[in-house]
Amino acid sequence: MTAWLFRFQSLFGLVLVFLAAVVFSPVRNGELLFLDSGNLFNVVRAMSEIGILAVGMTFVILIGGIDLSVGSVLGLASVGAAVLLVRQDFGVLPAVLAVLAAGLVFGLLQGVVTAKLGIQAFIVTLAGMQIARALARIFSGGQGVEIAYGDAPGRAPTAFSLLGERTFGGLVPVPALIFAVVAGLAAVLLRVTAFSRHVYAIGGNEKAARLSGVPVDRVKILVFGLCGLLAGLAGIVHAGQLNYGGPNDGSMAELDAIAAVVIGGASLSGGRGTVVGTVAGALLVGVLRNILTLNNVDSNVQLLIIGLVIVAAAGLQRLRPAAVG
Amino acid sequence: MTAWLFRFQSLFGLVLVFLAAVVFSPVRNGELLFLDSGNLFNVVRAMSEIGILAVGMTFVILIGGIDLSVGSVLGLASVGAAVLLVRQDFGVLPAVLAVLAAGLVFGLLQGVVTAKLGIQAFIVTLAGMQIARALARIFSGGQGVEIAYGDAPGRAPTAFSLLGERTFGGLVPVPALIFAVVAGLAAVLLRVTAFSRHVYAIGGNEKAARLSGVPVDRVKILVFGLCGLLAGLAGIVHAGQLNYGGPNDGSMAELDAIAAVVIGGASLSGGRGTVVGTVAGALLVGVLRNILTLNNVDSNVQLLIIGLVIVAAAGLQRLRPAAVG
Amino acid sequence: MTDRAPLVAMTGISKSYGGVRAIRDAEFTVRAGEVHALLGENGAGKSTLMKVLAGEVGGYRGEIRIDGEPVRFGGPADAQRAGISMISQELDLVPALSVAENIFLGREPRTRLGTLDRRRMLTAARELLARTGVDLEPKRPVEHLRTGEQQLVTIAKALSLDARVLIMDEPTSALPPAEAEQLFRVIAELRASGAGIVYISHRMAEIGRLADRATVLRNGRVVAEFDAREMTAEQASEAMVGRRVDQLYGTGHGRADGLALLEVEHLAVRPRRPVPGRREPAGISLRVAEGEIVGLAGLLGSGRTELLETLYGVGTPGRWTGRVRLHGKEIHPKGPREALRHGIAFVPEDRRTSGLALEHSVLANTVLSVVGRIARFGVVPAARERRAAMSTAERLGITLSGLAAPAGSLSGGNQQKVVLGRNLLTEPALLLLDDPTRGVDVGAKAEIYRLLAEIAAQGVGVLLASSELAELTGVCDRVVVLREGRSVRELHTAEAGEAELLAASMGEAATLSGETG
Amino acid sequence: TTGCGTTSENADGKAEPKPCGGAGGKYTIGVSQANVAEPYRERMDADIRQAATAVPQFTVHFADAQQDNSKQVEQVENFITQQVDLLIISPNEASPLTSVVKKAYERGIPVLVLDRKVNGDAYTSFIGADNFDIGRRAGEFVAQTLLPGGGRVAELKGLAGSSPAKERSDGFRLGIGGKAIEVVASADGDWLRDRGRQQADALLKGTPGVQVVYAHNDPMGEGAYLAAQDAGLSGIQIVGIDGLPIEAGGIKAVEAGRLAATFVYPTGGKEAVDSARKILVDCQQVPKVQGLAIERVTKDNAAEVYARLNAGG
Ligand SMILES: Nc1ncnc2c1ncn2[C@@H]1O[C@H](COP(=O)(O)OP(=O)(O)OP(=O)(O)O)[C@@H](O)[C@H]1O
Ligand SMILES: Nc1ncnc2c1ncn2[C@@H]1O[C@H](COP(=O)(O)OP(=O)(O)OP(=O)(O)O)[C@@H](O)[C@H]1O
Ligand SMILES: O[C@@H]1[C@@H](O)[C@H](O)OC[C@H]1O
Ligand SMILES: [Mg+2]
Ligand SMILES: [Mg+2]
Repeated sequence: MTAWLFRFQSLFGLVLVFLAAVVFSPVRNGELLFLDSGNLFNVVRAMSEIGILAVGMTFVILIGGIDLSVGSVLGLASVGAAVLLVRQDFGVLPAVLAVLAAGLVFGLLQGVVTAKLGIQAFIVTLAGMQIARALARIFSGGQGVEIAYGDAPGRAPTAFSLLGERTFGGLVPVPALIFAVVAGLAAVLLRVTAFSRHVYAIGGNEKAARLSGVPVDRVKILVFGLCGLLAGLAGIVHAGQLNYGGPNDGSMAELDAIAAVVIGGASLSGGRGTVVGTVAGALLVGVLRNILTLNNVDSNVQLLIIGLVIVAAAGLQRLRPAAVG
Repeated sequence: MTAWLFRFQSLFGLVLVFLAAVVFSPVRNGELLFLDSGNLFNVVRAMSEIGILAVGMTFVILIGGIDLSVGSVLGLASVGAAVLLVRQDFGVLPAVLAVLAAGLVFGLLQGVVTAKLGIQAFIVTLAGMQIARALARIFSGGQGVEIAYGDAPGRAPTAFSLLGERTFGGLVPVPALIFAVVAGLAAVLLRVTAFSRHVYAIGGNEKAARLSGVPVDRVKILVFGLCGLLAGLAGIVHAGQLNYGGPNDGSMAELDAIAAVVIGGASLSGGRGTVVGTVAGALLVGVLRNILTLNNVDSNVQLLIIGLVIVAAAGLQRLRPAAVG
Repeated sequence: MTDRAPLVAMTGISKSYGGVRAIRDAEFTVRAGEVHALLGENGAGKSTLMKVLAGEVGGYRGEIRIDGEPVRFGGPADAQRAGISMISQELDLVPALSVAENIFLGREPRTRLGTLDRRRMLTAARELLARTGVDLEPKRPVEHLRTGEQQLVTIAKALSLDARVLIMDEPTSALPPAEAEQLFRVIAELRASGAGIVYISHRMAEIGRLADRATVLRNGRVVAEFDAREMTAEQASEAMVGRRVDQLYGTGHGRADGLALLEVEHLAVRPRRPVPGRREPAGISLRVAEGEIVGLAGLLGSGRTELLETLYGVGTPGRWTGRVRLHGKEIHPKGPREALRHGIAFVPEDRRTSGLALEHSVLANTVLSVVGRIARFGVVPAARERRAAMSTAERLGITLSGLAAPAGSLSGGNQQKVVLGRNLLTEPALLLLDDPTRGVDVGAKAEIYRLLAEIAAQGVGVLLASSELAELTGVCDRVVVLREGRSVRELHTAEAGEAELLAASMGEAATLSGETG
Repeated sequence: TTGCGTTSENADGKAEPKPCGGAGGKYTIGVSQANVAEPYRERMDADIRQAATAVPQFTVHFADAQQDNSKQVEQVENFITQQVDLLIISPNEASPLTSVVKKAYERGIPVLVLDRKVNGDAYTSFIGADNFDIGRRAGEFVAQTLLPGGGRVAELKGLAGSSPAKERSDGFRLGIGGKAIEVVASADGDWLRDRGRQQADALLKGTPGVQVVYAHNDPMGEGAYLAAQDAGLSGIQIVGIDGLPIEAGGIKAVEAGRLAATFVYPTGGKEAVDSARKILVDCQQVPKVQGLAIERVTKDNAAEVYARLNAGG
């Protein structure tokens, strides 16, 4: 019951913004541009990278942590993918696996420092953010790495360019698809597994969790690892979408991701939040940006409006009855 | 006793880094460049804006909050000062007061939304960050505002340029002086006043504070107001140092400020921290940057090192005994 | 059966926290099928000794043997695997998780796919809760439970381990009589089934009823061991305190003849947004005269806490009907500050969540309510601040290493005294107390009761919600019985005894708990 | 540029430069770069590094101000403390760096300013092109070549509040002035490829009949290209700025047909090192202002320009 209400409520803000978007959508030859399927999928595609980051962030925030490094890790991963494909002539699969592994390890390391040395996640990942950024620049040699496709050496396998395409009759952008799959898996993982109970427990009352024999440190480390892994994935999607590995890309993305999670009803003190909410939060921001740009709203005014809506959306969540695991 | 230990410990990291800086200082005709008084004051001047922000941030973090907007408010304030002086022909005092008032109000508003509507400070100030940035750009007319001095209309009173100068026989930069004064006042405020007791109590256990008759909401709102006020001051210092109001200036400054506070031994969950620690934290980062640049360390490598040292410094604080209210 | 090798034998156990030597060279054994009471003043080391046994506290010296085998636990999980489980003194539950999820946290039943087996979890939880005699929906989030209910959940959780050694650290501290009775039945079953039970409590009456053996700790040392069936309360408390304790109650009584201070008439609250599980006042009338000590009795969830919270202005916001008068003036406090201005002070039920900033110094915690008042131009004179805290600490006999010590490092009883002290510093006309002696030792209780009598003598009115019958009859002049948010009876302790009081508070509820039990 | 010559004499008159060490000496050059986040700036550093290898007397140190005016001031202060023999600076913004540059200059350190001119004349020489001018050139190109008959243009702007964004926008409007060309929509791409793409996605949806996208730099142009492809609007032509001669740069994009044209906004890195050599090694003077040619790159000359600009030396 509460669960139902809660889920409903985390969608509430999105519904409102969506309706507003429909109302304010510009019309071209009798058709609402916003509702044009191509446009709707653009919204999802545009948010897919942030969305994937936000899913990982959800876990971190659930245990009462935070991960400021995801944006830089995204950049690092995009560079990694590009360099491996173009300069090292890796195949698609090896390159992807290598990058995912790197993201995972980076996250695990941050997890270890947080859990074992007990240093606050904010500061650990703030450092991680700088370190990943530096690595991205060093690794890329400073310049963005262009991904050209073809069989010749120095060119990436065309398969990788799939990330820039649309499937299902040229309708669904692949990144949107990946985002959907990731979110789906995470949502299930967070409902049916014992692991999920442990995640919620740590965020809700770490001492109680420890006394109940929950392997607190291990869970924490895994959660940061997962978040790093997904940041790596987001970076791969990024590189595939833009045919480009950008050492400076993804900066500030961590803030968008955190915002999505909080708008989705999570508490930064941990123990409350759901993937469904996070996805709703991400889409809310995406829809908002889209409709504002569709109407050519001045970029500064956009910033203003987005800022206000974010607060309002977070406010909506306050009406929520206490969350459930 | 605990208090004493605590203070000592928050200085510990700084001392270490300082010694390292002396050891690694490049030598110019038999003289240690780092210890050159001019250079030392440069370090303080360079950190003065971050330092002022960090002092305000200390209060916010003590009540268990966070303020991501200070960087943008700094930018907004610098633009405000420039515009008022140059385009509105304000006198120095009116301009300064107006900008300080604006910063104060901006902070108070964020405080009201946080305290009264109970929306998480992270998200409120994240929105505030965007809103202040947007205002700065709109207000500046989309470009930095140069401050030229003189009596002619369209020129700022020369008095304002004092912020760029050095006093005490051209030795002590005025911004450094302002930083010192602000820190000193804040340190006293945070030791002797009833207000400070309330601030610590709220961070320590908000419910208990409320039941004990602490005016929780009022204190919270004041604290955010104070933080906004100091961000405004930092912006004025910025404008005076650079003779320029920069709509994009101060971005990311909030992270430097937060880092300084945490390195200084504060807990982001509130109730623990001191101004002395914060100042030490800010100087630690400043000294580190300075010595790395004096040795022409590659900027990416600098990022790496700073990241690692921040974690280490935060780790040092973990050795600390529980703080006192 | 008692002459078999003990399940647990602890020998030469010592444990210190920094300077504090919590346990010194203690011996302790638990036999199968016995209830072994562990007694001692606040801070004597009872919890610490048992935390050592339950693997919650490491870094001790000495040896633990289970069935003769030496063991050293890495953590609670190890201990649980060895068949030892502990109901800790602080209610360690996860607010956002459901009752069932809390019970099985860390040991979730899984399906063949390795996923959570919710169905099995719920049914198992229902059985366990039934055993503790509480009728709770296992799906409800724990944060919506009352303190008492939460305590029952921790008990169910411990039962779920069906441990061979079950440590209960003050399991009844938040349980009113009826619920406590049910717990005693459970303990009897366990004992019969051959489990060893360690029972920590400050309620002497319970010890007499339940325990086979009793061990007394003082300053971390084992100072006495009794056959609990012969032991008298006097012997026990003397061993605990180290001197004769002049009898607990009786000193307590204030005057019933004072002028009317608090008058509550048909008070009912219709909340703007009702909070599930809260029992808002639904027709309460009572009266407290100056210098009078009035008790509030009732079952779990009868609304005692809510009444006190409402009077202090921290109840659920909503419309009041009926009237509340203080000194004849009608009042309707909207918050603590307003209540304090009226001269009302409030000692909340849960000192850890609502009373103290545990990380902060005793000093800071004690003077918090008055710093504003003693400040001149906003500046707090350090000397006056210290003096205020110091005198309070002395007045309440708070034992501590220094005013700078973190409140969290004090034992339960001393923590409670700090909260009480803070409230007295506000020099209230009316003092509201919600289970103020919860987890407080006999000695401290005696002091607190003396204190209440003392301030009552000075004309302060006291409204005391308590779950302990002896306390109500012993300390109060009159006791008002609440049931489902209504005041249903009023007893003069001069005439009425504990039995009568118990009957009154249970009312028809008695039959209810009979069914579930 | 004789006028410049004289002013530079006056300037040198004010400061008292260290006596020129000539070919015998060893020289440390400090390069204060606004940021290395933008490909253009990274390339500028690369050009300097490359050219400097040809001058054995030079050791070059690079500093990155991370798009932060205060940090850049701090770095120049540090170079002054280090007593570098010459300062090359590419200011994040002009005015905030003016006074510290002046300070260095008056300490007798020759200062070469790149890309964005600081105010006043307290520097040795400015080397660079004009952002307003390059915007104008882009405008004229659109007006004359791409849309001679007039048409609808969408604009992807650089980071709001940064001066090149403003200047390139104003210049462009002058360039298309008088023609029947309408800037129907514009959005901020923050100089970044991915932001450029996101903005273009909605922009192209929202505004019908866009024929040309004018991007304030090539990365955003590339983003617009991806958006256009994705929207199936292959007819749209895209004009960028920067024309970096690197794999990920605009010239390659033009060659590959993703951009209709780009305009080389020269980094001045090589020229800066040449001037440094003149000043320190050859003990000569350099003109106060060394304007650099803006070059238009289209499919016809792309390959040739790319080769030329990478010929090094
Ligand atoms: N975490 C801790 N840090 C420091 N000192 C502690 C800690 N826990 C307990 N102590 C100290 O150890 C001693 C024993 O504490 P303990 O909680 O075992 O007493 P107790 O007998 O359980 O008291 P109570 O009846 O109030 O629960 C006390 O002096 C207490 O202050
Ligand atoms: N669902 C709920 N949500 C919020 N607070 C609750 C809820 N249920 C109970 N409470 C509050 O939690 C506290 C603990 O309840 P408590 O254990 O005091 O009930 P009790 O003391 O056993 O019975 P009484 O209501 O007579 O005090 C009380 O303040 C109660 O009002
Ligand atoms: O693209 C460049 C941009 O990144 C920089 O800020 O200014 C010059 C431009 O050419
Ligand atoms: Mg105890
Ligand atoms: Mg109660």
